[in-house]
Amino acid sequence: MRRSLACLAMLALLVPAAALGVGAQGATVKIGVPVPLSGGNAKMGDDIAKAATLAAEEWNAKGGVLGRKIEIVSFDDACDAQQSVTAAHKLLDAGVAAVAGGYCSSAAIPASAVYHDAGVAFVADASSNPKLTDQGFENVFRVIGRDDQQGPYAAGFMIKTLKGKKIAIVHDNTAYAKGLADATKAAVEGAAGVQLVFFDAVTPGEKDFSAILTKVKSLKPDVTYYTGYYPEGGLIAKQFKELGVPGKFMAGDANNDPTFISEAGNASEGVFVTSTPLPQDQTTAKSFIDRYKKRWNQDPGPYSALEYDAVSVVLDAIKRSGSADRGTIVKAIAATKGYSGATGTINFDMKGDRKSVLYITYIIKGGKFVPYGM
Amino acid sequence: MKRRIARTFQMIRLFPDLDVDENVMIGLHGRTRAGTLDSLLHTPLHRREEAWARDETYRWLAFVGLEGRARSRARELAYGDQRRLEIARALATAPRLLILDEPASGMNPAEKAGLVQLVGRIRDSGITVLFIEHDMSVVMGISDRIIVLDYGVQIAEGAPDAIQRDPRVIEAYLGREDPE
Amino acid sequence: MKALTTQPLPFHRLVPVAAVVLLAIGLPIFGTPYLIDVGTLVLVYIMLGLGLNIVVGYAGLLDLGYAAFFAIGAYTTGLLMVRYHVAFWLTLPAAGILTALSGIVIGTPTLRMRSDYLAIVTLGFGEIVRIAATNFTFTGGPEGVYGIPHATIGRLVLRSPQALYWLGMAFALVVLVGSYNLARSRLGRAWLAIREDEAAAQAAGIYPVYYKLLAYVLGAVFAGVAGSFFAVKLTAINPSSFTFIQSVTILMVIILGGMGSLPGVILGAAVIIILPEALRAFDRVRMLAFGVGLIVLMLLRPQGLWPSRIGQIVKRAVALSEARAAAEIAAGAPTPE
Amino acid sequence: MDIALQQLVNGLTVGAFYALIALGYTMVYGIIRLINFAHGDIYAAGAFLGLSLYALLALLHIQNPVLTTLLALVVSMGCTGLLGVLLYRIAYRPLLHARLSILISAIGGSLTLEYGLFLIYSPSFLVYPHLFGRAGPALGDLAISWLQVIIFVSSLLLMAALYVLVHRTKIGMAMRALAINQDAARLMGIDVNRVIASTFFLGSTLAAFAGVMTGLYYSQISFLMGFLVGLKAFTAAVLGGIGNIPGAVLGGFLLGILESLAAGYFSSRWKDVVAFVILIVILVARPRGLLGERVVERM
Repeated sequence: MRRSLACLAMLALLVPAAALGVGAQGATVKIGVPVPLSGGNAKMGDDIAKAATLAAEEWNAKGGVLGRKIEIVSFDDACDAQQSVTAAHKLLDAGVAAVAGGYCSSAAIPASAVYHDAGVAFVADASSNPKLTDQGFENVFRVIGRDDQQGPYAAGFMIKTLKGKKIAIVHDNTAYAKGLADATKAAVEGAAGVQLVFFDAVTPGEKDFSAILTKVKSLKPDVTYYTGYYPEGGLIAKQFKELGVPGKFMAGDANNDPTFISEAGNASEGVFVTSTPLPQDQTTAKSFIDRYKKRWNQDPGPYSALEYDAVSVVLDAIKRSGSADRGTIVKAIAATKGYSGATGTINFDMKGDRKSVLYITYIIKGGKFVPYGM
Repeated sequence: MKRRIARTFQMIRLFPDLDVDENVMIGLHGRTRAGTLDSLLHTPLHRREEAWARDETYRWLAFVGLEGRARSRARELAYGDQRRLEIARALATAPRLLILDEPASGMNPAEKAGLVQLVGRIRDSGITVLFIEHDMSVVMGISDRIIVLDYGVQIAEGAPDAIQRDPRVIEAYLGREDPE
Repeated sequence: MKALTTQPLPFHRLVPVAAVVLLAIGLPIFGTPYLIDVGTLVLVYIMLGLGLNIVVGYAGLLDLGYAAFFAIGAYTTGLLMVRYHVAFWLTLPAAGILTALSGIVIGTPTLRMRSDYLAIVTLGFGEIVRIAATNFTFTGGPEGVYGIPHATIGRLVLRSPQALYWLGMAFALVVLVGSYNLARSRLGRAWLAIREDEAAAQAAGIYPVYYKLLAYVLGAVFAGVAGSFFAVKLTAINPSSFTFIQSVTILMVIILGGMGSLPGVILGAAVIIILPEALRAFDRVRMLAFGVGLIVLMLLRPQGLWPSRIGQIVKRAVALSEARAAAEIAAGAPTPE
Repeated sequence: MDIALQQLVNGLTVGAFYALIALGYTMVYGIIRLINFAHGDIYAAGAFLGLSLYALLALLHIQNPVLTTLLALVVSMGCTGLLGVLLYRIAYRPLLHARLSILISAIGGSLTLEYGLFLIYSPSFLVYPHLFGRAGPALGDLAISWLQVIIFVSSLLLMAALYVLVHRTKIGMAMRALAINQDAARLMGIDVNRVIASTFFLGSTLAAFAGVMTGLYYSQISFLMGFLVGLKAFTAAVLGGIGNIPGAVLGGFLLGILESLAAGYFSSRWKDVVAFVILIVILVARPRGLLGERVVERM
């Protein structure tokens, strides 16, 4: 008898799951937003989901799209391959017209195959690993630049502007950071008279990087470039100074977060960060920041503006094509011409990558990200 | 098992939570050949062996007089029956030599008598039984040959009645008779 | 694990079995793709749970690095299909052989260790495999292997959620029948005997190290098969799917369900996958609720949801061997190794 | 040579944290044979409680860095100790005789603590006040801060105190008795539950100390910070011989140094592999860890 009870308990668990799965198919246009809401990247996911909600609310205030209200459906993908696939199916079940979001490349790549099979447009906001669009899926787009665009830019900056002759690269063995590190490495190795003296990875979640930095120190690099995420980035910048590693410290675009500065404290002064321009440095984004702050009573995250644009590009495509049909949306997004978003003008190339992505370098001065050379 | 020796333990070591018949079947392990694939797929070989093992198990249970208790948990048996079960498990390995380590310890006189009778039948079935025991009624009742050890040193060897008269054995057992 | 006779199921046990069967068949017919995907994931965890059950449930060896075998299976299939265009079905034996070999490699030097040390060594092995997959170039590094083709039967491409579900179901059934048979066989009895009392098992002619190793190898092969299926289901695999957390999740499946019990594994897999999914609606408190739920479940049913006799045997065997050992220590006698 | 010395300093710092946390694992394991998966999260909770204290003291305008730090340490250690006892009471005590179920309960406890911190504090990383500069003893090229020295010395003192407590006091004797034979200890009139609870209290206290020190030294804390360190500390405890207090300390420092050397002379990407391979080799050669006593096998 106890066993049948146990079994009934299982059925009872299934029932709410089934009820959740069958979302009401109302007259709203649904946009799927898969983001990490648990795990170490939960903060980024939160910032992204808020930007998506803001975009939807603004469109709704103007009457929605095709006369229908817009609804954001966001699910936790935990930056995990398996969970992102499940979340993708769940978004499809919920009847989303298109998907705009994703944060970690490692989660976005497997999920993109599910969206591809379903013929749903997927506009990635922050997944910059080249492989996402190299798969040749016609439904995949991204509003962020590719790691292999940022890599050569970073290499060029280190070699030309910072006059680096000996360069060290540190990544964290995530799909994003390794991609950026590889692209930078290739560019550095291709340059004459420049030597790549160090290339290795740290483990995400650790706090002590003195061992690897001691080794870097012994190699006396002119510039050390860290391509991972800011939680470790701030610590590395701090320990870099504490150990007295010579040369300059530079970090990739996942480090343009205020927490990087508060973590590293004084050690963050003079650190360079390569990035697409932050919202506050783009005239186009000024009003976005104000609206975001007003709505959420906090500063936007580094990828909030990109997500805002990803959602907007989708809605714009629906508006232009006059249809919320999944296939039509894919074609309409591909045909996007000079959409003027919070992060600047958006056009897509054949692969679905954003054309002419601008990278700039920031230097941290007085506890703030200041565009370098401006 | 190659040398075909089986033993029981001084403190009974059954598989107390398994059934009586399962205990004996485990003893048949070395006499069955079914491999991993046979076990995974339950091949004809496996089925044949299982049927044979079942028959063999019941044969030995009957031999020691436990045929009625096959489906009980081993831990539920009385002490003497547990000892019989342990012997049945040892016999199931088809030994030529069976070593019983103090089989009578903790038994009441009726159980001891049953044990003597059982050991006799084992011997009659052609299996050599070596048992370590200090209960004289059991030792004298059944042994063909006795070796007496005192602190690890052999002090006597021979037939029961010879041993019974051996002064060194008597001394070891009862102490020296102090001449007054 | 009634070895000698099989009795017909009593009615009160037939009902839940029938319910599960109906649900398993009805899901792909009436369910939405999302529900089918969740169902397929449950099947993956059933395979993994059944495999680990051989190691932990049958042979009584605590393994905290089981995801390593899962990874080896998934990578074998993924790499062979993507790099060398081998058909899915041909990658299965390769995955089986490789996982079996790795089971031997990790098992041989470690099986004489105490179970808790075995746990940390297997944990280390799991981490080694994951880090190696992250660092090697041929495994695709942190990006892993992507663009894995779907499995095909003749000209039928198994890509829809339904098709994947049925493929997973077929795999899970094979694994289920295999482990059911194992339990009711000479091997099953040997494991049972070793776990209950190693010395007595040895006296009965069972060589413990061999059978422990065999449990390891069979468990590894089961995980390898699950991994192969996982690769064609997900079409993209990367090291983050094979973390320590994954190993722990699989362990949770069998302990939650009730150790050694096949229905328990099925139930455990369902709970471990469905509970967090059902809680997905609660976003922020999801993981907290899951954690609290685990504690509450264990407090209410420490023997698991659907315990088997084996589970109870293990518990008692531990108590027994402790009492015995304590008595021996107290008596100053050496502990038999 | 300089580099080797520097790596040694790096390793000793990391090792001190591993050792402090490993002690909690080893004590709990020694006494109730539980791999307390939630112990790493207890360490995280200690760090967060410490941060709350700093915030509170700042509100009260108590600015003296030494005073605030001492207060933060004492309060965080006390509260975290009680948290450990609470965890034991709720999640472990009813399951003491179900060895595997208690493991799942520990995993549940770990998730509960992690996501409790997530909800109460922040999904993001929090930053400790930068109270102590990076000044240190002048030793040529060697980079070493006073904070590192303090961490190293104070953790050694704490470990020594623990050793004395376990070997020279009544409660310590009760703990050791319990570790050998719980039933016999109970028959001798030892209040088993109280002794187990105090073990949890002590282990959690040490973890809290490590947590606050982590905040001060590395400046960054997060709700998931306990996971990886917990895993390493558990490894260290096994390396030294689980259940053995000096063993946990030795294992912690050894693991820290090994990792530093592996990262410095081999590759940081492979350092965990190196650590685990050495662990396996040691366990194959010495199946009970470096200082492990012969413990009774449990099947």
